[in-house]
Amino acid sequence: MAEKTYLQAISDALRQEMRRDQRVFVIGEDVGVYGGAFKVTLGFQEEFGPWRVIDSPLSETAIVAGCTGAAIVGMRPVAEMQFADFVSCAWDHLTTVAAKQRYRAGTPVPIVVRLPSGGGFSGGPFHSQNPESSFAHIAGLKCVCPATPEDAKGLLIAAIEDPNPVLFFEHKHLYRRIKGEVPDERYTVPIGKARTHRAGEDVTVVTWGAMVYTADEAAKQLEADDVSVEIVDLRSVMPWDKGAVLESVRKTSKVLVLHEDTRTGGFGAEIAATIAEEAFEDLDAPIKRIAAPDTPVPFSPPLEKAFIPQVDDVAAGLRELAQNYMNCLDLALPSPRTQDA
Amino acid sequence: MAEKTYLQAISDALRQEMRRDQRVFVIGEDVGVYGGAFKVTLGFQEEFGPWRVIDSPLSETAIVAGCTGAAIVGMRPVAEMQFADFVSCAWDHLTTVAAKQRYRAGTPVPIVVRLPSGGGFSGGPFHSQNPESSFAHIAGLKCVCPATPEDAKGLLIAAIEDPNPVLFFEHKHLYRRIKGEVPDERYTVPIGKARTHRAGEDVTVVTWGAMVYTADEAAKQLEADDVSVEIVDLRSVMPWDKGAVLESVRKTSKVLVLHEDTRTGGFGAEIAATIAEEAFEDLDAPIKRIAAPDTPVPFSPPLEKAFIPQVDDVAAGLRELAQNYMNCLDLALPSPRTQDA
Amino acid sequence: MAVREAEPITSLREVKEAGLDREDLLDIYRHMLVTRGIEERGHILYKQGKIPGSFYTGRGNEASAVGVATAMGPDDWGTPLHRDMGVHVTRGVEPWRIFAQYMGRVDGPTKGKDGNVHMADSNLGLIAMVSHLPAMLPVAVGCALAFRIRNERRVAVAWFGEGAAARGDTHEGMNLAGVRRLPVVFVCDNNQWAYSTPTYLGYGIEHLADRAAAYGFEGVVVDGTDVLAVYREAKRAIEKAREGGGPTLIESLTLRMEGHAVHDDAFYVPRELFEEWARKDPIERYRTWLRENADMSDEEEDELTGGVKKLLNDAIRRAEESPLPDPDTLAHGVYATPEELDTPHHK
Amino acid sequence: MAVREAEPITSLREVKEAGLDREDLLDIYRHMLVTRGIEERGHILYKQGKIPGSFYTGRGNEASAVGVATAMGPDDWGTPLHRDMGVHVTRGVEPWRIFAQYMGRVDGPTKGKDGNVHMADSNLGLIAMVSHLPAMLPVAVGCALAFRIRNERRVAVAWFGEGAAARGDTHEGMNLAGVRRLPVVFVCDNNQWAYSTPTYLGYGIEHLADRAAAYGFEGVVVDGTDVLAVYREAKRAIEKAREGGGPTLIESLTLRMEGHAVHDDAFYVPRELFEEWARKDPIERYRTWLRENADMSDEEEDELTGGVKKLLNDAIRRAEESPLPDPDTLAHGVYATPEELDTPHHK
Ligand SMILES: Cc1ncc(C[n+]2csc(CCOP(=O)(O)OP(=O)(O)O)c2C)c(N)n1
Ligand SMILES: Cc1ncc(C[n+]2csc(CCOP(=O)(O)OP(=O)(O)O)c2C)c(N)n1
Ligand SMILES: [Mg+2]
Ligand SMILES: [Mg+2]
Repeated sequence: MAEKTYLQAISDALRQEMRRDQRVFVIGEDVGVYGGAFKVTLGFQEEFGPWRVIDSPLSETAIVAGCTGAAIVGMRPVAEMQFADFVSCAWDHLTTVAAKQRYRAGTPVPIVVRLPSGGGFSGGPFHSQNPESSFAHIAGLKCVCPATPEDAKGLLIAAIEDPNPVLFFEHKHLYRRIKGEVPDERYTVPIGKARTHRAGEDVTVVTWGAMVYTADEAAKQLEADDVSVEIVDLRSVMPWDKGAVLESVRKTSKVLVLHEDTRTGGFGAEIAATIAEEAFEDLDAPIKRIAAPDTPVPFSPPLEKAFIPQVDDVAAGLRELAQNYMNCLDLALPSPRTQDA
Repeated sequence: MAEKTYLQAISDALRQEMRRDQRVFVIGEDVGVYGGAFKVTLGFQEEFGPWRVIDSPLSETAIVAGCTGAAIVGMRPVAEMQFADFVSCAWDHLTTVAAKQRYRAGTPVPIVVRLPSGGGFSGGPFHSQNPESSFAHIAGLKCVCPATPEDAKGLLIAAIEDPNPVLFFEHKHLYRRIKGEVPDERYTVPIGKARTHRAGEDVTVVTWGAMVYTADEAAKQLEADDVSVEIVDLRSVMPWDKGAVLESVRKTSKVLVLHEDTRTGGFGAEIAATIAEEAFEDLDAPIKRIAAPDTPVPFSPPLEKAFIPQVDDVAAGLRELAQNYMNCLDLALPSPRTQDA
Repeated sequence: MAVREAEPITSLREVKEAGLDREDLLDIYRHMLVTRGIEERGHILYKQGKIPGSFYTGRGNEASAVGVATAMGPDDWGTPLHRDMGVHVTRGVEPWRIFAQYMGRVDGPTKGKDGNVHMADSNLGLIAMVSHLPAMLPVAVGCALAFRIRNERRVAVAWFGEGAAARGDTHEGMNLAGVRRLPVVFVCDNNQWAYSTPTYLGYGIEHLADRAAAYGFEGVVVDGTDVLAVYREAKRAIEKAREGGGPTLIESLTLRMEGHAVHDDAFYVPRELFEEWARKDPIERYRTWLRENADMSDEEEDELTGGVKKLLNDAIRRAEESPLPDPDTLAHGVYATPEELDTPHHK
Repeated sequence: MAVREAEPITSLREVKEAGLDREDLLDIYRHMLVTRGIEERGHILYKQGKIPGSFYTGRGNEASAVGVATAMGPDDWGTPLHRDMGVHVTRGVEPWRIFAQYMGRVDGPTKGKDGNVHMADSNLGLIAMVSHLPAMLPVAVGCALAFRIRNERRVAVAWFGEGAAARGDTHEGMNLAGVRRLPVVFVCDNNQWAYSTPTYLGYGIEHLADRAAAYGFEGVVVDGTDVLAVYREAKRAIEKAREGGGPTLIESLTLRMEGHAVHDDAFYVPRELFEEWARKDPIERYRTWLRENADMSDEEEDELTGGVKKLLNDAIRRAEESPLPDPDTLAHGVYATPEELDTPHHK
């Protein structure tokens, strides 16, 4: 057990798997001598050689489709997109071939695509995106979004083990900022199981990735108002842990769904819609969503700050929900529903 | 005014615009001599010549990106994807360049991409998809999904006029099956305005495209049960007419969101989530979604039939909602909410 | 660099040099007959309403598909496309399963999940195509990459149409294969049309094989109606790749002898062209060659064609007995389970 | 087909033949100085923490960018990339707006919505790049398509890096341009590295210009440190395209003289290579040429460099006065309004 950054946890996990399993190789732009744009594979090529740490041409389709081919003949490829944004160039392959090959043809495609994602550094419209919602809609893909170093390791190993195409969203803003204890031994964290980041009684926040920390800060603010916030870190959005979310919602009766990706059609909509369908009777307030507005990610700092959900935005949202709850109590008899009916 | 098929309405509208406006041209695979896979541009090349009706190589990125370039220097291009499914090959261009150019660089991109979409013919996983949900999540794009011949014409002309990239989803199952009166003169139908396909009092169905007709059949079944169903045909999912949906929901207090695309992360989730947030107090029952299950579109008829929402599925969903409504009335005092609180 | 244009094969001696004995020669003929037979029968079944969706054939491409597949080794992999039924037949897919596939029955390789030639048996080293062309080409390159990583003497074969050559996937796959000198052979089924689009609207050069030079490997044009010449060129290219010599691009020239699919009467193809290429029918051409060069006798031929006929009749019968899939299985198999990877390829 | 390798330009006579008078020659020099000056100053501003995000320069590429842009006509369009600041400068973007862009201010061409070289003034016939390489190449082909449809004598210029040449977009754009013989010139900024990736890991051939043959047009390799040779080749290609002669692919050879971006020290590039190419510095080279061939005097040079210095000082001052965008404008402008199309290009 040692304290590691989120980045180090990913790097070490990958190295461990490559040592353990000859079938695992990495391919991507500048992953060799350079160690990748974020240095996740630094030193890998020296250890594993140029045929297991492959500097590819600037060619996202060839990278990911190449992984699919290699996987089908028995390898366990791990592709790196230099930034998550560039996976748009492999969209067709992922959604057309990789996602559907098992269903159509019975051919498993065990590939992992690593995606450094997220904003907060004035990376602008093409180095800041969180494209997990787009992929989560495509049946056959899995989308993993760890928030802690421990999960990053355990989920990456689970992703490599998984017999399906897994998109592994690594939030760049966590890379060096977030540290935590990471077990040395090999372990997996099951894909599709949420984690209670913070237990609470009054309001549930459902979120993932870097927003877990934003929610946590906001929850601390709410302590002052005597509102106890539960944070459910989904850890993967496809599959997502519906059971854990519904359980928390049943407890708190109020829920805020939070993500960094843009709002309309973002995966938060799926979560909110599911709650509205399956836990409707348990709700004491409207389901609130906080997400980025429907724009590209702007470059200039004041715009980017306004774009990415901030602690204050989340705290305000939580207060509103808590408030609404109070109003609800007042109206309990007769209920607003019966008035309409 | 004449009765026309949905297909004829699209074809005539496009021809009308090309006669009227020299800037409009069409490009796509086999759109020339062959008139396109569905014969929408039959006879166009004879009339407008090979430089306004351009048979392109098999090259979706070049087609759509080419349209963007041409649009920026003053044309009004209309691209045809041979099947909507193939637009995945232009995903990067549409989401990276076309969608963001106005916001980033102030450059409008007035292009239209025509997308013959939808299933029901054993087209299998790659000739049956409804990819509107994926694009509706991308800020900067518009997604239009007409259900009637009249709307098909008016919305296509509106799309060509629109200064933004518009994806025009033409449902193949409507092409020759659906007929209706279509005005001869030029007119537009505003993008973003829903249409009440059927007025009702008890339950709202929000849907678009071919599912409008499925909902309509189901609504007829429900007449027997004395349940009156309102059908809101969105006509476009981006922008979508939130006002019209909320208004109908406020009236009926029960809503079913229906679409042919797969369920998880489909655009129905956005609609349901919005209702859950903004009309929560008006609801008398959980928000129900009916959509295709999370699988690729299967080929074999019994599977495809089970995949695409059928009239009976929708009718059952409506009955359940109506039923739930009855239960709700029983429980009105004390309400389930206050029990939890 | 001008591409090499392959000579026809004229004598039995040349064939022997290329590694085929008489048994092989008859097998090739049988595979071509079965290939055409499957598609002709399929067409009839389609017209009888027994095949849902659309229907495609590779008429005119039998020599090319069978020739290349014959040159592949048992451990090689390939990604055949919609004109390459001959590849499936040659690698040993049982015809009844193909009819079951056509008809959307559970015994088709995709169990009714997908239709027509969108299928493959991965136990035979084939990967099922998707519609999107040529999305499987860089996948084949990925197979070759794995072979190279593991230093195996195996080769991948990637088919693509001359129309699909315009797509970015072709380029990305070939570029990666070229820069890494991967053991892959690219086979361009150049049948002169891409749906209704003639080659001169698809690309601005004469021979697509010339593109090989843009990636640093060899290109060759072969007459796709000459099964033995196709075999020889494929064999050369495959063995070269196996020996570490890198990729080859083989352009196999044919004419698509029918419409793009069953609904298309190909009005846009000049009739004379069909007549001209009908005279070069690959099966007829090979039959003549076999009679003239390999002493194929009347009895042998009757036995062979009779056998094919029986095979197909039995196959259709058996396929029709295969049930349609149970709607309750609709959502099965979207995701693979760990046990599925316990196959020979995943060790 | 071997590509043509362009000769250097050595005499004033040759230059005159190529259509440049002495005024033009000094303008070229000024544009190169301004280009480098903007990037050097930008680098300092970056280190001062005044520029958010990352920072890229095109050091070593000034001749190539300015040379090509000088050859373009006023009504031509182009899609310059991240090493092509010289194109913006030559087409007339005011430097203060570029600094405002770098610093995310409202007066930058993207008003703070995007950063660094992701900008363009469409009134000057330029289209803003996206990060995704080379996504703008087929967009330039689309401009050329429009010119061809309207029978205008206008040309589009598409830049791309040798690394980005591996992407499918390059191929699809060039193929469409080739088959339709569109008036477009492709300029490959071959600076020998794509981030840390050397050319031999990017593609398997010697000259990327050879790819032109795969699409049916001409390729030429030019020394990208020789601004006049670049100009001459670009002029030839552009005028050829204008006359209906179809596309040309110009490969302009340089070395990326700094890291990929400011955070990268380019440890992976051999030091000797930097030294070798530093001796061929395009600005120094052209300065010497001007003094030897065009009688550039000390006074002239001082005036010119002094003017550039003042221009840049003023520009930075003015840019720093430009406000940061108001967060309330965040959601403005995602969609265009109909009035925006009432521009000269949309008639
Ligand atoms: C990416 C993509 N776009 C469009 C299509 C529709 N389509 C199916 S086959 C075909 C023509 C293919 O031509 P070619 O590659 O020459 O193969 P052929 O059918 O002639 O064998 C087209 C356009 C497709 N399958 N994939
Ligand atoms: C599609 C895509 N993938 C990855 C990147 C990340 N990236 C930015 S620049 C670069 C190298 C580009 O090399 P080249 O095309 O030679 O241009 P250069 O930077 O050398 O001028 C890479 C990999 C990108 N911009 N676009
Ligand atoms: Mg073809
Ligand atoms: Mg470069």
